[in-house]
Amino acid sequence: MPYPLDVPAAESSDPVWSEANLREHILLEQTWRRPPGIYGWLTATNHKDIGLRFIVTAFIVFLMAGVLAFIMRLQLAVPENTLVGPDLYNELFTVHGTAMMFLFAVPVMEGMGLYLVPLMVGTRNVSFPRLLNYSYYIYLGSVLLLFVGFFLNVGPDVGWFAYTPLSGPEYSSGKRVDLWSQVVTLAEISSLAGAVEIVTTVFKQRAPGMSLNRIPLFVWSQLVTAFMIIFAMPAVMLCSNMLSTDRLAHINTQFYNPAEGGDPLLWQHLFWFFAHPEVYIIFIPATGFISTIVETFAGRRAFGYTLLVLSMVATSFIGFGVWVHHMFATPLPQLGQGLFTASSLMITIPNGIQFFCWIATMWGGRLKLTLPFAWVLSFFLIFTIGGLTGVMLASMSIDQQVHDTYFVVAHLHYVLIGGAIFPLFGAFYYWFPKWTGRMLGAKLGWVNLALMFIGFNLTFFPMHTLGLLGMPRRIYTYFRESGWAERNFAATVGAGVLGLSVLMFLVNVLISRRSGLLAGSNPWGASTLEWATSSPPPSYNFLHPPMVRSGHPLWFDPPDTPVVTGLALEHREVLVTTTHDAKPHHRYHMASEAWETVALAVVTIVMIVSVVFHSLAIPVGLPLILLVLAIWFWPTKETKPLKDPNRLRTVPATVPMIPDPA
Amino acid sequence: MAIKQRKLELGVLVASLALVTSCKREDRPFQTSAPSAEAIQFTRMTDFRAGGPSISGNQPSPAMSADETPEEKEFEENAYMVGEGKRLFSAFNCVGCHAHGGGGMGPALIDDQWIYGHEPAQIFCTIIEGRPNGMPSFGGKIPSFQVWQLASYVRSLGGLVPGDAAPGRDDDMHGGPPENSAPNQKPNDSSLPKSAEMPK
Amino acid sequence: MIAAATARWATLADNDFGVTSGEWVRGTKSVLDPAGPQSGRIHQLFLDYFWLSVVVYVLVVLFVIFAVILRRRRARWTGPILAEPAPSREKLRGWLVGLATLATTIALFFLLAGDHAAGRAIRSLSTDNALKIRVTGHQWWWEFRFEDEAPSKIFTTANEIHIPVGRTIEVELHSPDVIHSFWVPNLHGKRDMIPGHPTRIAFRADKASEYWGQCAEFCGYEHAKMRFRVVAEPEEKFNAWKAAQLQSSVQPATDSQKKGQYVFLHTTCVMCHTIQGTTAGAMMGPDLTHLASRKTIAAGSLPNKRGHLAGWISNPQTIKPGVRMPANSLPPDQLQALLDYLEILK
Amino acid sequence: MRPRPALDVADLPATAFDSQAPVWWGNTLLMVIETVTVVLLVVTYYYLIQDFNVWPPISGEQPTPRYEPLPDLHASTLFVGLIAVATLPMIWADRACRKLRTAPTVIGLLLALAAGIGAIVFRIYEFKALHFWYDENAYASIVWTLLFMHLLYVILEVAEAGIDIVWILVHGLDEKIAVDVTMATAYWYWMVAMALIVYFVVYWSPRVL
Repeated sequence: MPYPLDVPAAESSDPVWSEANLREHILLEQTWRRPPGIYGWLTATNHKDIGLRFIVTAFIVFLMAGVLAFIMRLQLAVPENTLVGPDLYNELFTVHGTAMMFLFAVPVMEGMGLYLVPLMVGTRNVSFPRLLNYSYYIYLGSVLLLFVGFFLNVGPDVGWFAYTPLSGPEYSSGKRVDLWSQVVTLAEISSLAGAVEIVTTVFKQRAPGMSLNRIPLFVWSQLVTAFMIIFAMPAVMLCSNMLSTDRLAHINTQFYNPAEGGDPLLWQHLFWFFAHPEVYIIFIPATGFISTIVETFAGRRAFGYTLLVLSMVATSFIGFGVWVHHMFATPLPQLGQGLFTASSLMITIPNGIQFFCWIATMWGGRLKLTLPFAWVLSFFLIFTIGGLTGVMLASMSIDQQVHDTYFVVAHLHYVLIGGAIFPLFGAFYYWFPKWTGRMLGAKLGWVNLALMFIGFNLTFFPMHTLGLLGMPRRIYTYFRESGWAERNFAATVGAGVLGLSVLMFLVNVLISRRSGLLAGSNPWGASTLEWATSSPPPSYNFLHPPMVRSGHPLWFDPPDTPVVTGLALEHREVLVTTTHDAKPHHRYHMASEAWETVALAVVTIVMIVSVVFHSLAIPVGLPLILLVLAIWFWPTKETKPLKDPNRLRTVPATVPMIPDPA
Repeated sequence: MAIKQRKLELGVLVASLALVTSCKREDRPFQTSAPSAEAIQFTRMTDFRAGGPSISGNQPSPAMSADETPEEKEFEENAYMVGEGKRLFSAFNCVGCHAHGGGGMGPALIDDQWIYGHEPAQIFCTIIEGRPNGMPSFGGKIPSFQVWQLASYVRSLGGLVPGDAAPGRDDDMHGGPPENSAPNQKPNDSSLPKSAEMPK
Repeated sequence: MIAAATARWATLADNDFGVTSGEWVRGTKSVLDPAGPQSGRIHQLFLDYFWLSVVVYVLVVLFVIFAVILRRRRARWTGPILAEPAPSREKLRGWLVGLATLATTIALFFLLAGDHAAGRAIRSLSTDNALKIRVTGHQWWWEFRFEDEAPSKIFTTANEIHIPVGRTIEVELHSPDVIHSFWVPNLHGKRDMIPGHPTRIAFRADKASEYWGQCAEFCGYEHAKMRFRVVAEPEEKFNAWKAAQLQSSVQPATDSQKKGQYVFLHTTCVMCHTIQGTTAGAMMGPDLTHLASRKTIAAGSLPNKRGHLAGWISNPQTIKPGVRMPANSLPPDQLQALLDYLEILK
Repeated sequence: MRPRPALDVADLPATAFDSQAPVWWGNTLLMVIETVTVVLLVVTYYYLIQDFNVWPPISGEQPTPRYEPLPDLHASTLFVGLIAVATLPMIWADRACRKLRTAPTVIGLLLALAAGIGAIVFRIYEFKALHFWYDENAYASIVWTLLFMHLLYVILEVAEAGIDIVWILVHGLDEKIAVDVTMATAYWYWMVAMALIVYFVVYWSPRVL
C-alpha cells in the first residue's frame, strides 16, 4: 500500500450481507433514494446530495472570487498600474469580499455540516429535507445573482461592508447596490434555513445513547455555529433591507439619511453586529475540523472535551459583544470603546484554551503525520499570527493607526485563510474518502500544501508592514514614491503561487475521483460514526442506525452495543430521541421530494430580484409565495396506516459490523 | 426541432439584449467622448445674458454641432449620468431658481409644462443659450457632456427618463418624492405658464 | 511570458503621467516613524504588543513542533494508543493548560491596562492655544479652513497645510458627502468623518518635516488618490506662510496672464473654483487662490509642475478616473495663458 | 460476523407534541429568528431617538407641526385587544386538538381566524392613524417597518389557521394535523407577545418616555 497510513484493507471490514440484510438494504434504498431523472435531481432532499452541492458550489465561488483577487493583485503588482480602473477595481474587491464571506465561507461550512452532522449523530437525514432543498436553490440564486450581475456590469462597487451613505441612493446610482442587498438577503435566507436544520437534527435525531456529553466536537462546533447564525444573520438581513427600502423607487425610507434623523452609524452597528459573529461562524466549524483531525491522528480522545465545548460556546457569546472594535475610528464615546477593547481582548481567552487543549491532546497522543494533520499543523503556524495581530487590533489606540490599512488585510487573511481555509483543506483531505470512496492523492496533496503555505505567507506577510507604512485598504493604485512597490510585487507573486496550489488541488480531486486508492469505510481509523458506514454512504446512511455508549463509538464502544431496528422500511422514518439524554422517543415520518420546494425557491428568487426593478414585485410576489407555501405545507393524508402490523420487523442474524479498530 | 431552434435563438437574443442594455445602464463612462475642440467663442460669453439671440426656442441651437449630439437616450438611460446631472444641478446652483424642481424664481421642472421643449436637445439648448426672463446662458461654461447630464436629470424630474435610471432620494431634507418615483408627466410643450410670459 | 508582462508593467509605471521618482515631492508616511506625542505613544504601545506577540508565537510554535517531533508515531496504525490516558499525566496537562490560561489572562490584563493608559495619554493633549483647523473631506479632496476669532484671519486652502512645530493642532472633521477618514500616520491615528457626526481630534508635531496624510475610509472611485501634505515647520515660517495665505490672489501683470485670468473666469473653471480677489467664487472644487504655493495638485496625485497642471486641466479623467473635474479642451494658446496665470497664484 | 443485539423501536409512537417533535424545534427556531429581527427593529427605534431634537419628531422645521406627532391609539388598541382576546379560542383549540376533538378545534381556530382577519383590517386603519407616510423621516420609516413586519406575521398566522381548518374539514383530525394546530397556537402566542412589544414601543413609549 503506497498510502502513508497503513490501514486495514477496506474490503476486510465490509459487512457480509445476509439475506435479511440484503432485503432490508433493497427496501431502504427504494425508500430513501431520490426519484429517477431530472425531477429527482432537482428535488433532491438527501443531506449528502445537498451538502455536496453546497460544498461544490461554494468551492466554485471560491475559485471565481479567487480569480478576482488575483486580478486585484495584478493591478497592485506595480505602482500606478492601469490594468483595471477604479470602477472595475471597486467591483472586484466588493464581489471578492461578498462572495468569500457570504457565498463561500458560510455555505461551505454549512455544507460540511449538512453532509457530516446526520452521519456523525447516526441518523438518516436532516430534520426538514424539503427546507434543505429550498435552501440550496436560494443559495444558488444568490450566487448567480452576484456573478451574473458582475459580468453584466451590475456588480456591487461599495465594499462588502457597503457603508452608507456611499451605498445609499445619492452616492451609488444604478442597481448595483440593490442587487448586492438582494444577494445578501438570499444568502442569509439559505444560511438561516441550514442553521435550523442543523440545530433540530442535533437536538432531536442523535443516536440513542449520544447524550450531550458524547456529541463529537465537530457536531458541537456546527451546533454553536448554527445558533450564531440564528442570532447574527437577522441583523444583516435587516440592515440590507433597510438599505434597499432607502434606495428603491416608491419606498424611499429615510433610515440612513442624516438630514431626516437617519444615521450612517446605525448601518455600521447593525452590520458589524452581524459581521463580527460572522467571523466566528466561519472559524468555529474550522475548530471542529481541527478537533476531529487532531483526535484521529493523535489516536486519543481530545484533552479537555468539556473545556473545548465551553470555549466554543464562550467564543460565540463574546463574539456578539465585540462588534464596535470595527468602529474604533468613528466618533463614539470613549467609555464604550474601552469596554469593547476589553471584550475583544477577552475573546482571546476561550480561543487560547482551545489552542492549549489541542496542544495538550497532541502531547498526550501518538501522532501520525498524515496529510490532513499536516494542514492542521500549518493552521497552528499561520492562525497564531492572525490571532496575535487580532489582539493588537483589539487595542483601541493601536487600531486607530492600523484600522483600514493593509495591516488589517493581512490580519483578516491570516485569520480566515489560516483559520478556516487551511483546516477546510485538511477536512477535504480527511473526508474526501467518505464522499467518494477514494483517497485524495498524497503526493499532489503534499505539493498542494507546500505551495499553499509558501504562497499564502508570501502574499500576506508583507501586507503587515505595508499597513504600517500607511497603505490604506481598497485603493486601486498607489504612487511609486510611497515605497510600497516591492512588497506589493512579492504579494502578487505569492498570489500566483497560491492560485497554482489551488489548481493543484483541483487536479488532484479530478484524478483521485477516478483513480484514487479505494478507501474502505474507515481509512483513518477514526472514532466517529460517519466512518461506521460504507464510503460513500448509501442513501439511507446506516442499515441499522447505531447506538452509542461513548463519545468515540468506533474506538471505545463495547462490541455488544446494540443497533436500532424496527424503523419503517417502506417510508422515510427516523428515530427521534430526547434532547438531553438521547433516549428513544418516537418515530418521525420525514417528508420526501416535492416540486413545491423548487417552485417556491424560484418564486422567492424572482420576487426578490424583481423588487429591485418594479414596485409591483412585492404585492404580486407575496401572495404567490403564500400560495406555493400553502401547497407545500398542505399536509398529505397518509395512504398507509402509520402502524403497519405486517411490516418487516425481523432482527437480522447479522448486521454490518462496526469495524473494530484493533 | 425547428421550433426548438427558434426558441434557442430567441433566448440568446433576449439574453444578449439584456446584457447590452444593462451594460449601458450601469456604465460609468468617466472618459466621455472628448468634447469638440472648438474654440471658445468669446463673443458669446462676455457676460451672463438673459437669453440668447432670439432663435425659435424649440429648435436645437445651430451652435450644437452634429457630433456633439449624443445617441438618443445614451445619457438618460444611464443611471450614473443622470446621477451626475443631479449632483451638477445643485453644484451649479440650478436649485437657486428652480428649487428642487418645484420652481421658484424660475419655472417648475416637475410639472408637465415645458416652455422651451422637453426633448433632451431642447433642454440642452435652453441651458447653453439661456432664455428670456432670467435663465442665463451657460454656453462655454459647462462642457457639453455635463449639459447632457443636466438635461437628462431635468427630464427625470418630470418622470421622463426610465425609472431604473432615475436617481433615488438624496441625503437631504425630505421634500416630495424623489426622481425615481416621479410620475411621468405627459409633457406639454405649447402652453406658457404665467410666470414665463414676457412682461408687458 | 511572466517576465515580459512584468517588464511591460514596469515600463507602463515608469511612463505614466511622466512622473519619475526623482521629481516627486518629499514627505513620509509611516506608523513606525512617529513625529508627535500621539503617534509616539501608539508606537510605543504597538511595540509592547508586538514583542509580547513574538514571545507567545515562539512558545506556541515550539510546543507544536516539539509535539510533532517527540510524539510522532512511525509504527503501523494499531488503533488508538491511549484508550484512557494515564491519569497522572492527564492531570499534569490539566495544570499546564490552566497555567497557560492564567498567563494569557494576566497578559491580557496588562495589555488592556497599557491600552487604557495610552488612550488617556493620547487624549490628554491640552487644546488651549491650539491652532484650529476645520477639515472637510470631499469626494476626493481635502478642504482646510484655518479658523480664527477674527473673521479676516480665516482662510481656506486645499490638500496641503502647514502647521507650526510644537503647537497643538485641533482639527474639526466634517464630511458633506460620504464617509472619509482623516489620517496622518506620523502624527496621529485616524478618525472617521461621518456625515452628521462632526468630531475633533488634537495632535502635535514635534519634528519639522513633511508628512503625507490620506483618506483611510473607502469613499468611492478616487479613494486611492485622496491625499494631502502636512508641512510641519517652525512657528515663524508657519506665520509667514499663513500671512501669505491670507493675502488675496496675485493680480495678473502680463498680457498672457491677463488672458489666462479671462479664460479662467469665462470657461468651465469658474463653475467650481474660487480665486479670492476675482469674481470666481464657486465652492465645488479646491480654492485656487494660492495654488502655486502648493507642492502638489489633484489631492497629492501630481507634482505641481506646469506640464502636470496642463495635463490635469486638459484631461483629469486619465489621471484620476471618475474625478469630478471635467476635461477641458482649451485651444493651446488659451491653455498656455491659463497656465501662465495659475503659476503666479503664489 | 458476530450477531449484534438490537434496540427495537417499532413500538414507539409516530407523533409527539411540543419540544419532543422536530417540527416544534423548527417552528421555535424560526420564531427565534423573527424575535431577533423584532428586537433589532426596536433597538433601531430607540437608537434613532438620539438623532432627533424632539421625539416623536414634528414634520419639517415649522413651529407648528404639519400633523399631530403622536400616533392615535384607537385602532392599535383594538388591534392588540382583538388578537389578545383571540388567544382564548386558540388555547381552547390547542387543548381540544390534543384530545383529537374535532368540533372545538375547528370552532376555536375559526374564532381566531376571524379575529386575525379583523386585526388585519384594524392594522390598515393603524397606518392611517399614524398621520405620516414612511418616507417622512427615519422615525416614520422605523414605525412603518415595525407595523408592517408584524402585519406580515398576522397574515402568515391567518393563512396557517385557514389551511388547518380546511384540512381538518376535508380529511378529519388526526395526530399529525393536531401537531400542526399546536404549532399554530405557539405561533399565535408569539405573535401576541410581539404585538404587545410593538404596541408599547410605537404607541406608548413616545407618550411615557
